[in-house]
Amino acid sequence: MLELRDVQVSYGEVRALRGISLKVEEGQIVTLIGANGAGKSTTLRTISGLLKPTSGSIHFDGKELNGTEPHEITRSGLIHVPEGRMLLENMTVRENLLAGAYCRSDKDAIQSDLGDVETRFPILAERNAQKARTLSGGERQMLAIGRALMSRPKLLMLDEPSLGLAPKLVEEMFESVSTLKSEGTTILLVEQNAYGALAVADYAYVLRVGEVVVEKDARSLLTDKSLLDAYLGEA
Amino acid sequence: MQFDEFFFIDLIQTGIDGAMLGSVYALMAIGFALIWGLLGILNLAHGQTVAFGMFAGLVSAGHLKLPIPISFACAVVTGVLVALLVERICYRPIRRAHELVPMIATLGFWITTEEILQKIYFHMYFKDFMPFPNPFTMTRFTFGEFVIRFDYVVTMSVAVVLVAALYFVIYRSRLGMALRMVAAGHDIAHLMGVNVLKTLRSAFMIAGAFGGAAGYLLGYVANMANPYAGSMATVKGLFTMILGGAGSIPGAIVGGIVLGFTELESAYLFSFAYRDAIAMGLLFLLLVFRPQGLFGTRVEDKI
Amino acid sequence: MKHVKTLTFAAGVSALLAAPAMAFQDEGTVRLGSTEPLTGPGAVYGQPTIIGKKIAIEEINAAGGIMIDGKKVKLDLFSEDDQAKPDQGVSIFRKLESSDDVLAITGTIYSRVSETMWGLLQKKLDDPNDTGLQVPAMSFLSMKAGVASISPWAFRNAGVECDQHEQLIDLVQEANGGAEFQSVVAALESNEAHSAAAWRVCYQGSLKKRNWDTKEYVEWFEQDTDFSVQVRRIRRAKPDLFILSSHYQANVGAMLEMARQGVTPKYMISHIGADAVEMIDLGGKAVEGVVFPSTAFFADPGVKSLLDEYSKRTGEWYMPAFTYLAYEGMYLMKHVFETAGIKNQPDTLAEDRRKVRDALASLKDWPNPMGLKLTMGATGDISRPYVYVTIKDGTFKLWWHPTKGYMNP
Amino acid sequence: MAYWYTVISLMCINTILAWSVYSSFMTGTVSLGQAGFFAIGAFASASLTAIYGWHIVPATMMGAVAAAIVGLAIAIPTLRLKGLYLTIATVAFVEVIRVVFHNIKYGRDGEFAIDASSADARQMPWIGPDGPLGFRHIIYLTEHHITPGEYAMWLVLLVIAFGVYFWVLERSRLGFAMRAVEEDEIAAQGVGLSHNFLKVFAFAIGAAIAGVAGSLYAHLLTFITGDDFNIPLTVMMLAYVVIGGGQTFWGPILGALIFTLLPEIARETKEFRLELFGIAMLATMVFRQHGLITRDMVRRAETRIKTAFTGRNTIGPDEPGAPAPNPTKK
Repeated sequence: MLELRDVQVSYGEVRALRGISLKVEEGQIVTLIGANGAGKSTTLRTISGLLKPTSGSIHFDGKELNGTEPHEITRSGLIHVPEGRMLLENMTVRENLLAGAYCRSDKDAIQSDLGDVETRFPILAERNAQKARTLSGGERQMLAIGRALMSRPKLLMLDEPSLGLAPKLVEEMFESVSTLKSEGTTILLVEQNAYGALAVADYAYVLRVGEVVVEKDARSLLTDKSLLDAYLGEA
Repeated sequence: MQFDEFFFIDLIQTGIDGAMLGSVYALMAIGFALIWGLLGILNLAHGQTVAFGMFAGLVSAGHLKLPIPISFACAVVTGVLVALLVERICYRPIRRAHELVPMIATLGFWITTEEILQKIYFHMYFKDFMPFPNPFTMTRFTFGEFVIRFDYVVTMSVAVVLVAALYFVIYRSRLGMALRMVAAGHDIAHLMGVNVLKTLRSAFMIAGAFGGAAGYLLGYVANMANPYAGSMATVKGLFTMILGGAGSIPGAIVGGIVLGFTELESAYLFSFAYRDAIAMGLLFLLLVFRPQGLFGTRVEDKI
Repeated sequence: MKHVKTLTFAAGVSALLAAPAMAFQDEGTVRLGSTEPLTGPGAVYGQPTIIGKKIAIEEINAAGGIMIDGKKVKLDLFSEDDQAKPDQGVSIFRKLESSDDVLAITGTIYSRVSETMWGLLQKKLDDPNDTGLQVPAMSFLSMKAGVASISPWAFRNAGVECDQHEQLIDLVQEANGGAEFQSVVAALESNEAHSAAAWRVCYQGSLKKRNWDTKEYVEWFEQDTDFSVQVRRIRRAKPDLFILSSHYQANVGAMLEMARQGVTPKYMISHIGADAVEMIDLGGKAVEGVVFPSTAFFADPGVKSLLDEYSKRTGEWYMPAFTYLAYEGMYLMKHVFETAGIKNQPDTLAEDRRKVRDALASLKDWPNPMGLKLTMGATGDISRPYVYVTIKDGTFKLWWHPTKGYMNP
Repeated sequence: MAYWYTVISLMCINTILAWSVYSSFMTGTVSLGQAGFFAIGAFASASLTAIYGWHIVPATMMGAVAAAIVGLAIAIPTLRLKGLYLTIATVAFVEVIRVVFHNIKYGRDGEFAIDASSADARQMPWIGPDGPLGFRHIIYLTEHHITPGEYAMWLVLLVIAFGVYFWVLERSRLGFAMRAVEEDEIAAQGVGLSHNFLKVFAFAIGAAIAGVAGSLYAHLLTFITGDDFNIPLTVMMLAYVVIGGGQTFWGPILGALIFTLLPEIARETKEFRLELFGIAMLATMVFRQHGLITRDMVRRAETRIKTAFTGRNTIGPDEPGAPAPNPTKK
């Protein structure tokens, strides 16, 4: 469904990605793990079009994405939930959710999806008139995911969804990621919490300094503790 | 200032006049606030939408004798066109550069177009100050001791209608949703599927419409049109915007009224000569003690 | 080493410009410098001025030119644009003085710029310790009081502003039946140097001399659009004499507000800045009745031919007084060049400039194109008869004329 | 020739002004307040020479000190403002200074040979600022027989001196620290100086430099008024830096030189001078977003000069200079 072939990205003179190739098949959860600064977020930002690759190609749904504007990529169903959630802080929870459906024009379906999201995350229904900036960390994460769901993603890219959450919430979060998968959403998950991610993922890529150093079935990687320690430190 | 039987009457009357005058400042500041809020740049060419709007009003109402609503529309359309030109030349090609780069580019646009406009006036009229049609210049409403100029009422009403329309657009339309997302950040707007460039162009168009309208109304209340109105509008609009809270539209409106009020009241109460220094000194202190302006609760609190 | 390169470049350019001066008398011309704002906001004053100069020069040259040292030579105008900016003014004043080797420099319009240019001139004549420039300079406007007194080399033909106001106040009092005014109110456009100087130096002096106090005094700025505060105070003072030391732009705004508030002083007087057709265009009925001095009334029969030519070139029915002053100034320079006894040779330039200065300083009873006699005063200002003009029935009308007396009081 | 000396003098003054903006620009502070310091320097030093008969050099120094003191007073409270907020605060300062100098009067009576019988001579020659009438008779140069050529030469020497200051500064630890403040305020603390100190220091130095320029300007023009020091002027000073390039001290020189010389060269185009000026400004920004001179260009030129002198290629590992200061927006 999504394929990156030898994608390279530079910030000025700094090479952030030194040739990344990866594949996400439909219905899978694929995870990108690696230490801080390994290039995980950069990869996602490149896929969603916020950064322009200096070379290499990105294919999504059979189409090449190179040179496509970010908003067009979003409209084609590739939804990126960025790190730190990037909520629309001054808008209400309800408005945030509706913003997720910005690209859609089917009003009735939007309303029913809104209902779905609010049943999935009841706290969002409770807080629907509150400004996003007043939410707690867990609520923010729910809002970010709910908002992404409002755009009916074909492929959902989650950047560090467990970051800054209490351990109990982390667990809940990984559960809801599995639920999403079971409902048929393809997910590309970027995580520093490697064990959590590998537990729910089908396939995994390990990044280090802008390169894929290992790619493997998630289950087998999870059991290969020495390999993980070698690349992720104490992660 | 004299403490006599008229002191309080004049104090209040001055306040009323100041607030009315401030509504024009507010209109000029909204365009600035919109562009700052969305792009984080100072659009020094914004005043030129005012100057060209005023000129379009002069030509259409004064020269071609078109009815007032049509010539007002001409002014607004001209403002929009100028703003589009600014977007095309001074913003789009350099949008990824440092924020000072578009600012200096708009300075170049300002210098060039002011000179061109002055030549147009000069070739058309051999003058730079032209009478701006205002059939109601002498009409006033009297309420006991107080009077209100009819043209100020018109200006205030147009300002209120335009601001209401702007609020409707921002909070009730798809474009408004896009604008608010862009204000929250360009990246996040991209990720929500917003065509940021197109939205910014719409923002420039809205700013231009406000500029054109402000130009018309400025000519209307002053009874004169001149090619230098843009410079005045740039300076006043800028100060107004900062006073209210940079990038904040309610701030721009309140800032305009406060600036008009402060100017006239400080002229009345303290000193004519130091009037501007008082207003600017207050602005300076405000910035030091409350950098978010009168209205902004936080610096990020845009639109 | 960019700046070194630029220096050599600048030196190179200047070497080009300072090509060996031709022999003036032999090239058949006499060089006259001219500086006006031809671009920028000042151009609306500069353009009518340069038109006045050009009409005069074309007439002079068509009639054969100027008789210098027994030979007819043409008047050659070296015209520069100062953009009404002082720093530009300084550099081109030096350019005209040193690179172009002109005999005298005429201009500029704005007092602010004239003052800077003339600040370069020698302050004390014949003082070898004073190395200021020694070139006669003459402005045809620069009304700000005291500008020409900066240097013995600086002159104006616009008249002595204080004399105008002194005379106008006398005339107004006379028109009022000689009675003293009960309530004198003054307004000053305080960010405009000319208006500020007129108020401080002339009006205040005249009022003090008569022991008159202003009952109310207000200030406004040139770019103001709201005059309600000031006019309210004027209204409270119930003025019978209102002095507007202010230019047309603010005058019109204030007088419109006065009309709105129903303030009708018995007499309103203003200075040369009210002498603009925009007063009528912009102010309409509201400005009627204001009286202001003028050096040359455009409808005067004496300037008829100039007005016709000016109208032909610009399509305007009205000619500003300073166009006439520029025109007259060219004839004045012709007269001075012809009578100063100059040689008009490159090597006599310094002597010639001094002779021209002396001739200007000792000008006496020179009949100008309008047939009036002009005499140079000690401060470098020409004292001349003034007319007083008022606005009535949507046009300018003579109010008082030196020979005809009151006309539209 | 005197014409070109005057143009050169103006170029030097504008270069110094551009550097005064650049000084705080190095630490990422965009000041639009330089016209205020320019005015303070001009009025202070002109008062000292014209009213009290000081020598021009100490007078200029005092002008710079006065500007620096006011600069400190402005910098300390406004420091916590970010980005363009600080810029706007400095604009407000310019307006206040302009209005103040437009209204103050002090000085002494002068003696010039004017016939006091004329009505105009009620205006006694007044030496010192005189409200809206301005400050006349700043005639130090003619009184002391300093010709335009000599003055231009002194100004060029002064520009070279300031150039050396910036050249040394940019290669010093202090300079790196200042750049680090621009790039990342936390990194600057590594050199042991607080970034607040560096910012205030750079701002005050910038104010002092503007004060020097003010003194030079006042003596060149002989007449100043408060209204000269207005917002368009202050924006132009910033434009010199942005157009020339704010990465190295060479940029402001070029910006100031070009935009002082352009109106002079463009005299031939007569009435289209201002349009040309504005378009040149616009085009520079559109086509050269980092300004005309970038740090890379300077580095390359330096390498080439070194190679030419030593005959061998001396390119070593990259200098630890700050990365190109062109943060992509947001």
